[in-house]
Amino acid sequence: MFDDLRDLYQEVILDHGRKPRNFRRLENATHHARGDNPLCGDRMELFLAMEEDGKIADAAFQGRGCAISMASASLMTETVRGKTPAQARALGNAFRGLAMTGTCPDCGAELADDMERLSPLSGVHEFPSRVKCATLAWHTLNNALDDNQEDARSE
Amino acid sequence: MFDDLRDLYQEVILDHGRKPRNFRRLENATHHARGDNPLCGDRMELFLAMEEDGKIADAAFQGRGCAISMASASLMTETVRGKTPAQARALGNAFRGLAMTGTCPDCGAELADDMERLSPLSGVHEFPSRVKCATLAWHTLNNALDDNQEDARSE
Amino acid sequence: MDGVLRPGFDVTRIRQDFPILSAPTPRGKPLVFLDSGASAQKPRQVIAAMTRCMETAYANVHRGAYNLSEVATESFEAARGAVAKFLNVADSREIVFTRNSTEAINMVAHGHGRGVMRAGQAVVVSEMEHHANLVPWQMLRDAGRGIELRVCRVTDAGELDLAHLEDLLADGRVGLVAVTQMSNVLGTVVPAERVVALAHAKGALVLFDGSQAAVHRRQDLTALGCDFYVFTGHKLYGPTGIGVLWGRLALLEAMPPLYGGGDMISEVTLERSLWAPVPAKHEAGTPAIIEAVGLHAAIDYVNAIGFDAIEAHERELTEHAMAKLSAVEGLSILGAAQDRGGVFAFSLDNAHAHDLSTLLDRAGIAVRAGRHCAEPLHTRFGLDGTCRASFGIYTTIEEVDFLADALGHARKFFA
Amino acid sequence: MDGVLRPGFDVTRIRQDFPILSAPTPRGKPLVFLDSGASAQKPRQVIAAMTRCMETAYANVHRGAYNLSEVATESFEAARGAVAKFLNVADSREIVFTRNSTEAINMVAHGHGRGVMRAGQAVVVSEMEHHANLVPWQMLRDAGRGIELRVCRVTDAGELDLAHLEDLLADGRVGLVAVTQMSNVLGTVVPAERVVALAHAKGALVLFDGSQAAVHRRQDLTALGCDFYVFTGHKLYGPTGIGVLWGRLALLEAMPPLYGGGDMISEVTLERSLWAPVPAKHEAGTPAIIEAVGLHAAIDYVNAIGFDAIEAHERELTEHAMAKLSAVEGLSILGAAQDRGGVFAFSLDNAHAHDLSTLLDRAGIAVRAGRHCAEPLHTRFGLDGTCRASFGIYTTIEEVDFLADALGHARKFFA
Ligand SMILES: Cc1ncc(COP(=O)(O)O)c(C=O)c1O
Ligand SMILES: Cc1ncc(COP(=O)(O)O)c(C=O)c1O
Repeated sequence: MFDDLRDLYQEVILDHGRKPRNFRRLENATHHARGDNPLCGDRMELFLAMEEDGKIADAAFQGRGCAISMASASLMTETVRGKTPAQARALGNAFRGLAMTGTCPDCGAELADDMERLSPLSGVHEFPSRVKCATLAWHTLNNALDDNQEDARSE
Repeated sequence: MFDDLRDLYQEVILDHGRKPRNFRRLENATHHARGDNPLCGDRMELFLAMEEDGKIADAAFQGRGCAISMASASLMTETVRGKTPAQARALGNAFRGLAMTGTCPDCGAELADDMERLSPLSGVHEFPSRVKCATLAWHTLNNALDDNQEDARSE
Repeated sequence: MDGVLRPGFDVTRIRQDFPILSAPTPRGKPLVFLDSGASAQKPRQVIAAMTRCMETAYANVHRGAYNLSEVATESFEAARGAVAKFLNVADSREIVFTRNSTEAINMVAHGHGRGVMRAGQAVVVSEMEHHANLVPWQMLRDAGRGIELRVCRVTDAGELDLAHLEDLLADGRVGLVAVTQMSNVLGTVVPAERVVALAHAKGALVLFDGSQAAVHRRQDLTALGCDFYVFTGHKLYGPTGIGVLWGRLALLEAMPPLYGGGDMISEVTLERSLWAPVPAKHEAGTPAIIEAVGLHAAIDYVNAIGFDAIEAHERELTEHAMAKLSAVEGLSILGAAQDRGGVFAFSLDNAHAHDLSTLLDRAGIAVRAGRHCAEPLHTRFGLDGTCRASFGIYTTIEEVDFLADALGHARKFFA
Repeated sequence: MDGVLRPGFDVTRIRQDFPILSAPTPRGKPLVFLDSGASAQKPRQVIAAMTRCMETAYANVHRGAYNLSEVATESFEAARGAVAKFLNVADSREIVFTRNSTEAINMVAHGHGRGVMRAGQAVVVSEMEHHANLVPWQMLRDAGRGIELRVCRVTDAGELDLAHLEDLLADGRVGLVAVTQMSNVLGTVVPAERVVALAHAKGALVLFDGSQAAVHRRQDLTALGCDFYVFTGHKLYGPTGIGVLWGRLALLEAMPPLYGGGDMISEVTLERSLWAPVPAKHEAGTPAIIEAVGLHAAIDYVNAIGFDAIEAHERELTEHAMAKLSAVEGLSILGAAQDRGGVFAFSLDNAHAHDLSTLLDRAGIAVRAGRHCAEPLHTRFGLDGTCRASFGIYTTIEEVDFLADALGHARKFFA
């Protein structure tokens, strides 16, 4: 009945959605932010531990939400590790483009691997009201990097 | 161009509208009320002098308004003189019926003469927004008889 | 009247009145619209009435002395009369047109709450209120006027806890009980007469949020004896932009106006203004004329079907849905009130509400996902959100079956 | 887009877009509708857009995760975008949908006036305000918050007395100048840039009541530099039930919300609520969805004609009317501003305005009689009331001639 939804709910998504990776508090977090999607009730708390060299040493999150938002947060924490804030933000921008359009024509070679890993979420672009679920984690990441204490909102 | 409006603006109306009778303050007034039709800006002040026997000895008014409201007030002051409050109210009720429907099937013999005098105003029933102009004076009369200090309004 | 309905209830015939139900859809699947509780679809009679108004009888109201304006004023005021009859109240001056229920409740919270209630008094709401009947009272509480807000509990079955209501009323300081007459999440129909009796016995006024109830049950406010009542046009198959506040004449007269402007004054100088009589006093500015005409047509439409038929149809749907949905593995329905209407909030054990609604949408089924503007109720039941199916006069037994079937498939999809 | 208009201005073609102009009338006389200043008629493009919304794309907005709700949300938000473009402002979050101008002004009087302004500050209005832009400020003055109301004089020619405005601003205590951009009685177009310059020089914000101006002149708020702006849909050939408040983002954010309810909160517990970001914060409850779509169509419609053409047509009509009406014996026109639009209030020496409008109505001419919700202005000119003829894009030179002719006959009738 829902076979054509396998594009959106790929096995990776369902798996990360059910068993999100890095789903814990980070006791040694240096950065931290909350994210909130009031429409569907997704809520998350994101933790980052930065190295002395300014790179993201560790990323983890906690929260509740739909399969898309949980999977997106899970994949994000895996992907940003070892990145500088600037790299992480650039990746977030590229991902937002992917989530909204389904492709990322501007994604150069240096983003290719990471985008590949995030690509199972590209199906979301066909579901305008679900794009926010996929991008919430990345909005929250920006806020954490900004040390912004206001809740992130995916609009 | 406006010949069919001669029913509404009969010569009597235009005459009373231009030269209203009893258009003055009554220095010996025992009762008094204001009337107001906010939609068209008609405003009047009505004065009554009651006799010891409870009859209306004199009635007069001042104010500004359209031909219909001025003529109606003018004719009213002429008609209520010598009447008891109850008679004046009954006449007012009958007149409101006339203004709204154009006829007064229930007007018995005792009202016949007075209604005859007021009948030039019956044309107003075809102009729903003008009925209030014709009835304002009579609403104000009721308020004066009630000694009601609130402004009368023709609704 | 065009579109007079046959006596009895013919859902096929009714569906033909709603153009959207046969409009093309993105993937060609028939629309199974189960979100009428958020906003109902519009029958062609309503669309036609609005069109007719704009094409033949439109002008601003209350202002012009010319024929067209008189005609428009008559149809606008006829709508007010139709609403009064719909609620069975005698005096149509007690009907104030608003934008929606939300505005109507806020007007009471401002006009009565800030304008008439005194420090030390309390307002009672319940845990199952729509935000529209909660937030305005929180704002009143927080306005620094010494007005307290008390919240009546909801039982595990999703019913208003009347014993708790009695407790809350006991000290005689409650000025107003403002509760929903039918929950937009649980479907619970509140025992309104009991609430009025309890409140009045302790000197409290009663406001019912009839946003849901007025759509599903015949209303007789004269018999009910409440003091304020609100409903919203767009849920009653009418247009957006129009709602209703009913209040007892003396209460509406005592309320200071919230907005100033044209039509609501009888005299204006630069120094001061005199308010016009009720309801004009509470209707500043050009009202929603075309929408009032549309609401009138919507009322005529449901009246022509008749509430006996509407209630019977809904009872049948609700019982059927209860049976069918209970049988879906892993599905739990929120609330189990004795007296309930055609609104079902549910969760599936292995799917988030938002994911579930995306699946159902693919099957052509429109349900809402989230907290349905009733966040405290979800918190009370420990839920982040639910899906909600809500029925209208055009909902069929087959659609309910289709929903149950799709839910079964959805559970497998996420397994 | 259906109904694309030919370049240039073809009033015959435009009239065909307005069904009411050829609808049957009670006495068979063609409708000469000269009351567009009170409310304009609706072109079929607007009616069609509303119908299309209800027949194919209706659901509640911002709430559902299903396709139909997404479609409805998109068209609602597209309307917001169209309004932003219409006013030439960059950020559509600055557009708040209201019921009408009256509500928009009252929201500023409450939110900014009571919520942000401080005791000792003053608001300036003018003698030629519509009650909608006077009464809310009187209510603010009378709210016991120490806010003063100052009234800028109007010259005998019916222009804003800018020297007086400077005087009123001199002490630097004025927080807000709230004036009409075009008088609904005198037709006067206010020198808006000058007003902004004078006010800003003294630290005062500026609100323009654009209810009339937005219909007749192209608006560019970015160039104008005011701080708040309001207009109303039904005068712009759109539906009733929808109006617009524009305000600078920071101002809208600083304003506490007036109404609480659904859609305007981001988090609600029984204890407290968090407001949603602007504009949602100021749009509690289900908005006027169908009406926003209608307003969008109205904006598209006037844009397709183009303001160059609209302004040229109006200039022609206005000059013609000025010449023709001045020639009617016994007729006097209120005001003689240099810059004026197509609105004429007049009196005949031997007829009361109300009697006159009844006569004109018999000839099929719809004009308003009374004080046009501008009682202080009439008081200032020593008048009980006037008749007012106001033009729309469908008004013709022949209609103006017919009016002048009828006025001549009316004078004879009452002679
Ligand atoms: C200058 C002016 N301001 C405000 C208004 C009020 O508009 P609305 O009644 O749509 O709120 C009007 C129209 O009546 C007007 O002409
Ligand atoms: C119970 C209840 N109250 C109030 C409302 C608010 O209605 P509106 O958004 O039309 O003001 C709703 C609908 O959303 C509702 O279901």
